This record gives sequence, structure tokens and C-alpha cells, in this order.
Amino acid sequence: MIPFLILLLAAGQVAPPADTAPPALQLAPPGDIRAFDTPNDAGKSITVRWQAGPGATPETWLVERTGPPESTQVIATTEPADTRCLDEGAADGTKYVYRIAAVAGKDTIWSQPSPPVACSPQVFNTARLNILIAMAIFFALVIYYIETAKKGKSLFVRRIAGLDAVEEAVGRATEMGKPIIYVPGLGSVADIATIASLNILGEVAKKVAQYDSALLVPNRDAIVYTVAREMVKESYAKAGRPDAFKADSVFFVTDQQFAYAAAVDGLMVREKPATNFFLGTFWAESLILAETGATTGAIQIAGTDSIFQLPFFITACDYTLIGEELYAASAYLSREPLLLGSLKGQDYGKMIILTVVIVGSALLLLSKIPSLAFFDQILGFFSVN
Amino acid sequence: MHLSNSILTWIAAILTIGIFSFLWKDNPFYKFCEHLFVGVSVGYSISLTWYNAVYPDLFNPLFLQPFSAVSLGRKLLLVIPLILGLCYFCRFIPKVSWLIRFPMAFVLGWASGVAIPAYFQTNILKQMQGTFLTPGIFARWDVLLWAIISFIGVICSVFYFFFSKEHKGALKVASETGIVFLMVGFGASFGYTVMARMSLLIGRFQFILGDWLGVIK
Amino acid sequence: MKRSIPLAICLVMGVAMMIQFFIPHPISVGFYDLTTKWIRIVGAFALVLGTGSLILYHVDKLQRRRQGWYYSIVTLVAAAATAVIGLGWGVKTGSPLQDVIFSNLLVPLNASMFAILAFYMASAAYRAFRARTREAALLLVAAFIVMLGMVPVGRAIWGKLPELAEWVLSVPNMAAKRAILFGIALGAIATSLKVILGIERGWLGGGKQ
Amino acid sequence: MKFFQYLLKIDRRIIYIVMGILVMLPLIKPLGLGVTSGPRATALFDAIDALPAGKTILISVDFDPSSMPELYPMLAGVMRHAFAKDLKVLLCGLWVTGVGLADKAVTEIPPEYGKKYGEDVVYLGWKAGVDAVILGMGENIKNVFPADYQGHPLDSLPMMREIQRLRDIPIAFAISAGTPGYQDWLLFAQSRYGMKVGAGLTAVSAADAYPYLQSGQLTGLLAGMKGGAEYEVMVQKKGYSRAYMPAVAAMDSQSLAHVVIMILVIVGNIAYFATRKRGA
Repeated sequence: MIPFLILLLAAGQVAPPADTAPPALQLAPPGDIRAFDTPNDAGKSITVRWQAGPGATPETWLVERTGPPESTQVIATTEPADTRCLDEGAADGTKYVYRIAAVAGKDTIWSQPSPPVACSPQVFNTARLNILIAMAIFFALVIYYIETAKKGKSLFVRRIAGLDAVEEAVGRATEMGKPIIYVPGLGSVADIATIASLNILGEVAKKVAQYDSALLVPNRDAIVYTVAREMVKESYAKAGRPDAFKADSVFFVTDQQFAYAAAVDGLMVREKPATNFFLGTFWAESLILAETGATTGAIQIAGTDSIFQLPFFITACDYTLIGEELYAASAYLSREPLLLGSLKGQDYGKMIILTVVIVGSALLLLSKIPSLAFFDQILGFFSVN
Repeated sequence: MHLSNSILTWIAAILTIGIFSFLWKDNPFYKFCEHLFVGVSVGYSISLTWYNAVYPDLFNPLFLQPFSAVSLGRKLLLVIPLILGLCYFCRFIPKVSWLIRFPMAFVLGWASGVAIPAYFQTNILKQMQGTFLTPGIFARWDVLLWAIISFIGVICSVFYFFFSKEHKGALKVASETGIVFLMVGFGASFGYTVMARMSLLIGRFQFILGDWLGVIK
Repeated sequence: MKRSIPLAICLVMGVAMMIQFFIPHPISVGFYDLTTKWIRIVGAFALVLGTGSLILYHVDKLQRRRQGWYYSIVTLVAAAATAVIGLGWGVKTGSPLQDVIFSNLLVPLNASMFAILAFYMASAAYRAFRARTREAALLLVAAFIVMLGMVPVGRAIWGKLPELAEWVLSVPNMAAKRAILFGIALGAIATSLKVILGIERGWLGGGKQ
Repeated sequence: MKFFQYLLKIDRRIIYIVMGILVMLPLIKPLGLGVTSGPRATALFDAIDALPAGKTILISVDFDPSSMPELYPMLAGVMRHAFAKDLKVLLCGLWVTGVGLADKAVTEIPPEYGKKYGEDVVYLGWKAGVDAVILGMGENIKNVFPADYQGHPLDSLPMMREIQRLRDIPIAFAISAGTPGYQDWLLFAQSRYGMKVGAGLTAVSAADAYPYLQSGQLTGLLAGMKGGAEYEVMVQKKGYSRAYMPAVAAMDSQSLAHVVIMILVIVGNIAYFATRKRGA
């Protein structure tokens, strides 16, 4: 690696181009006016680009549009450095002609008009082709390993301490005769971490039903509340104890973040739960919940994909599922082959990401060598918009 | 000391102290504030939901507007969420209680479908682009060194998240190096947030000492 | 049927929204806007159900005179009063809901709850920042450097501290964040895919209907 | 031994009380812990300090109450500096949500120095339109603001007789929480009328302004609470003001809070290792 880098460093020692001061010149008209339908959009937009003329730098550019009924108008003024303009006021299917003027002081010099151009909406966003390719690869991987799992091939999963503790935590609640509080995060179902948390809730509820502990699930999102309620109910049924399900064990509190935190704080202090689960999407209230829970002496198992809240869970909770571990949890707990299969697919996904990043970096570094400069286009493939 | 003579300032100050009193221990004052907070916030959400979603998006176009303003087709399009929403109440009718799965399926499918390309876009491709080493790192020795450390950090930390292989041998070394980066990252994040949270506390104290008690200007 | 129709709805919606992402055409954009509105409306019905659950919970507490039942009156009265004021006078700026209730009740309550975090940060740091293991020590040291680097006192102690803090944030911290993001993305995508394909179907129940 | 064990189990409420008191104390009596003035704040201070008495500075109040803790101290600090140097202060704003804040400053600060409204300070208020407002003021302030915020015609205010247009004002200080803000003053007032422009920004947006500093377009920059504190300290050091320093106080609170947390962690670790060693 190191000699390779030194080689590249050496290759980079190319003399910089000579700095020549531009001579003072008269204002010149801008050239190379290109107007075209803005790609990958919903229509009603034309992009205009131009080149500054060889003369003095203007104070500003004027962009003029001529539509069909002789409706000529200046549609934009742009800064000297900005030699492109997005005309968002165009009608689809109408032909337009554009002219650019360079303005300095009293002088205004107009360019040649552009060829006529019309805009239209597109049916495929080619700028997102890279996302489509990435999706296809990853879907294929996940589905392939799910199918493999269906055939009964056994799959290994590494230990995840926080999840091994679930069984013990539920048992502890039974022994102590205290409830378990499960916070399914503050996110909505649009946060996939919430869906992951609901799947874990299903597994936890099954164990709770088996051990005959009490479960409390306060909710911040009304839709999540409805799903969580069905989840818990079904889990009790699956565990063969549908009668043990208490309708008021899953409840809605309020959808305001800090009011919810205040209420759950109160709940923890008054119910003195044996175990707290904080799994899902969390915001600033993460530490309010975790620290209050810690003072009540509960065992706390947390997990989130909210990067900024992870440090607080890690400091204040006994076990923390970091990022992807949260998503692996339902597979880990249920040991269902189909779910484990997808975990394997995810691992290969990571493998591909790492390989591409390493190989791509090597090629990008090689682009420092002039004859291999074309490798610098690799970055472009990963642009998203 | 100039005590505030505004009743609203007094209310705000008393509520602030009520919430802070929880730090000492759970007490009737806090319980009052907590229950008030929950009640007011629910009432607030109901009002916002009605005026920002239900009335403009459903009630007004479907029931109040004449057909001349909202066509039959558009009205029918609004019947779909109405029916989906009403399915929630099937929960109370045992025979058709399974209908509650309709809105759940709709919402879960929608959210999952929206999430997939979005995650590829922002979390995968964009982050990959940011991870690549580019020739720009040769500009200075320190830039080069930090870039290489970052790069190794990303790769090793990703190895920590490998689930289907036992962490031993080279994988163990990599994932343990990854943990080093993760822990430093978490520590830094914690330290970084302290300042912002302290500012909030200072803001509250300034309110109590300034606006309410008038001890400071 | 009790399972297949919901599964089909889920599959269709999931696939439709994925395809929608790649089509910039106005019809596709319109479809996205329409379904987003639908989700909001469906969410409003769920809120009715949720509020119902909250009211039932407190009414039940009242009726059975459970411990602290009188606090339930506070919640019920506050919710009713706020809803009446909000629905009656509107939610625009200048309405009593915004000017009185939001500014003078919700804002201070929110701000106080948020500010309590400052205290919890101190106690959490005291309890958990113990150099028990190598990992815990790293966490502690990184937090120290950044905390000191952020305030003037840090610069007074050692001039290079702010720079070091900056470095910790932008080099190792950044690398860790990226790696976590990769993992989260793959996990979230796989979970979404399993929901769409009906592999992850806990919400449907396990019964063989 | 017992002492260390006690330390390990220290009641969290003691931590809360210590924290609370140490955060509150500097708010009542600011200390100025380690606040040293950086070059960016000094540049602004020096530019204003160099103006001869009788000149006018313009302050554009472009922030709303949500950024008040960070930005209001800058407004107060610069006004105090100006009055102490017998400069006149003209205020205006591009944010409608900022009028209450500017009005508060105009009512509270001039009396500290025996300055009179209309003679030493005028607040023009707010007008819609950003570039039109600034360019209009460049031509003639009266065209844009025929009357001040309180409704007095500008001709009736003695101070405004000497100030016709932006060229009569050597320096503008734009306190911005976003856009419109200092960039508009740079773009229109600095480049066209040759005014010096200084900026006061929130900590979050300060980094965006560095290029303008390097190019020399900006004359000084106060960034966030810290920038406000630096300015307050400079104003007090020169003896221009003895007023309460809210930004310094907040920075002191920050410093003390950070130090307290760190002392707690160190104490906790000492106790932990001390008890562990003996236990082993």
C-alpha cells in the first residue's frame, strides 16, 4: 500500500499551468448558447447554458426568452460566475428561443439566439439508474439467500449480547413480579426502525406470554399504536394464551415528543418495571428515558438506528443494539430461516460495498497518473439526486 | 429584583419548576404538570390534524364542495382513504375485526416502498461516494494520513456488523478495530451534544432569573 | 382471504412506491402526492383510535378510583379544553390556541423537558464514564476531548485542544458514522423488502386462516 | 476506603444540585472564564472603535426571537460600544419578526448612556423587499422609510438631517439568523456604496461566512454566543460599559458545566479504581 501511495505522490508532481493575467478587454457577447429540455424531470423546465465571451467580465447576465406569440421577456438575471439558468416557467410542447446578454455599466451586448427548444416530462429518471442497479443487485442477494434458507440450509449468526439478554430480562420480570415496559420508539411506521421494533415486540410479547409477565407498551404514533396492539395480541395467541392479553397493555399516550417523554418518565417511576426496552427511532428524549429508567433500577435494553442517540443509550443502558443490529434482532430472536437468510444477504451486501469502495479508491488514486485520468469518472456513477 | 407582573410568565415559570422538580423525585407537582402536558398536547394534535389534514384533504373536498368544484372521480379517490380509515374501527366488531389489516397493509407497504430507494440514495450511494479516496488527499501529508485513517475506520467498522460469520481470526482483528472507531465516535458525539443541551438549560435559567425573577437583565 | 388481501395490498403499494421513485412524469408525482395525502388521512383515523385509547384509560382510572385518579381529571379536562379552543377558534397564528396555549403552556413545558437533559447528561456521564474496559476508556477520552475543546476554558488549558476536538469529530467519528449508516441502510432495506414480500408478517398474525 | 465507596454511590441529586448551582451562578455574576477575543471579533471592534465621534453606524436586525439568546447580546454590545464612543446608531431590519427585538434594544440601551431617541439613535423599522430596500436606501433613505418605526417623519428627527443615504454611513453591522441577511448587505451595500459590513451570525451558519472574511469583503465577524461574549469582554475592558454580559455569562455557564462533568467523571474513576484495587 505505502509504496503504491509514494508512487502516486510522485506522479502528482506535475508543474501547474502558467498563470497568465487576462488583458483588459471590451465586453463581448456570450457564445455557445445551448438550451435543452431539463433532463429527468416532470417537464415545464428548460435548461440554458452559455459560455462567457472572450472580453471583459460582465456585471451580470440577462436571460431572454421568446415564446410563440412574440412574447419576448427577460426571465432571469444571473451572477457573472453563473453561466447557466433554469427556466421553470416554460410550457410543455411549446418551442422557445433564448438569448443571453452580457451587461456591464451601460453596455448590454446580446448573443445569437439559441435554436428553438421545447420541454416535456420524462418517464424514467436516468440519473437514478445507479440506484436501480444497486437495488437489483441487493434484492437478488437477499432473495437468493432467503431461497437457500427455504431449502433448509442451516445458517450461522454471531452472538448479539443485547438479544441474548432478552430471555433473562423477561424471566427476571416474572420472578420480581414487576412489569416490562416496551417503548417502540417515537418514529412513525415510515421509519423502518419502527417496523423492525414492532417485529421484535412480537417476539418479546411471545416470551412475555410464556412467562406470564406483565407488558406495558406506551405509544407516540397512532398508527404504530394500532399495529403494536395487533402484534401483541397475535403474539399472545401464538403463545397459546390469547386470554392473557390485556387490552389496555398497549396504549397511546400523545404524539408530542416531550409530553410523551414526560409521561413515560412518570410511568417508569411509578410502575418500577423490571425491564425497559427502548427499540426503534429516538430523538433527543432518548437520554431522558434511559437515565430515568436507570434510576429505577430496571435492566435496560436499547436499540436504535438514530445515530445521534446511540451514544446516550450506550452510556445509560445495559445493552444497546447498534444500528443494523436492531434490524437483525427479529431474525436473531425468532431463528426463522427465512429471516436469517436475509441476514446473510445483508452481509454480502456489505461485502460488495467494501469491495467497490476499496477497488474504486485504488482506481481513483490511479487517475492521478495522466494516462489513467479517465478513472476519475468513477465518482460520477455514485452521484445521486 | 423585579418580579414579573405578567400572569403568563408566572404560569410558564411555575410549569418549568414543576418539570424540574422531577429531578428530585416524583411528586404531585410533577404529576400535575405531566398530566397537563399530555392533555394539552393531545388536544393540540387533534386541532392540528383536523385543520391541516382531515378538513382540507378529506372533509371539505368530499362533503362540502359541490361536484362542479370537485369532480366525481376526485371524490371517489377520496373515498378510498375514508374506507381505509374506517376499517380501523372494525376492531370493535369481532366478526370483521380482521379488516383492520387493510389500513395497516396499506401504510406498511407504502412506507417500505418509499424507504427502499431513499436508503439506497442517501445512505449507500452518497456515503460510498464520500468514502472513496480521491487524488485530492495527496495535497498535504496530514490530509493523506487522516484520509487513510478514516478509510480504514470505515472498513473495519463495517466488519463489526457482519452477522453470518463468527468473529475470529482476521475478521476479529478488523471488527475489534472497528469497535475502537465506534467507541471514539460515540464519545465524541456525546461530548459534542453536551454544549447544545447546556444551552437549553441556560436558556431556561435565563428565563427564570431574568423574565420571571428579574435578578438579571 | 383474511391474509392474502392485506398481503396483496402491501405488495402492490410497496412495488408501486418503488417504481414511482424512478419516474419523474407528473402522473407519477401526482400519485405520490395523492398517496401521501391518503396516509395522512388514514393517520387521522388512527389518531381517533389512539385518543380513544387514552380517554378510556383515564376514564377507567377515574371510575375505579385507582391510585392518582385525580390526575386523570387534569389530562381529560386539558385535552378537552384544548381541543375545543383549537377546533373552535382555529390553529392559525394569532388564534388563542397558538398565542395562549402553545406559547405559554406547550413551549415552556417542552423547553423544560428538553432542558432536563442537561442534568441527565451529567448523571449519565458520572455513572457510565468509567474506564472499566478499553472500549469504555476510549469513549470517555473522546468525550473529554470534545467537551473541553468546545468551550473557551479548553483553549486556555491547551491551545491545540479545539483542533484536536475538531479532528476527533471529523476523522474517527465520521468514519464510524459512515459504517453505521451502511449497516442501517442494508438492514432497513432488507426489512422493508421482507415486509413487501410478506416474509415479515407478524402484524398479520400467525393463525392459519 | 469508605469515602471512595461513598463517592461511587453518590446520590445523583447531589450531582444535579452542583450542576444547577454552577450553571446558575455565572448567569448572576459573569466571570469571563477564558474568553479571549479572536481576530474576527477584534476586526469588527477595531473598525467601530476607529470611527470619530459623531459618525453613524447602521445595524440591521435580521433575526427572530428563536435566535435571540445567541444574537441579541451582539446587538446590545455593539450599541453600547457605539454610544460610549459618541457614535450615532441607525437601526433597520429585513426580517419582520425582528422588529420587537430592535425596539427592545432601542428602548433599553440608549438611556444607559443618556442618549436620546431622534438625536443619537433612530429605528426605521422593517420594509418588505430586500434588494429594493437596500438599493433604495442607497439612493435616499427617506424614499424607503418616510417615517421611523414609531411613525415620526424622518425630517422631524435631528439625527436624520445629516444622514441622507447609505454613503453617509461608514459601516453597517448585519446581525443575521439566515436569509435575507448579511449577504444582501455585502452584495448591495458593500459593493455599490463602499460601506464596510460586519456580520453577527449564529454559530451554525458562521462557517459559510469565512470566505467573505478571507476576501476582505466582511469587516469582522461575531460567531454565535462566543462571538457575542468576545465583543462584550472587549467593550468592558475598554471601560465602555459595566452592563450585565449575557453572552459571557452563558459561555461561563457552559465552561463551568463542562468542567463539572469532567471533574465528576474523574472523581468517579478515581473512586472506581481505588475500590477495585483494594477489593482485588
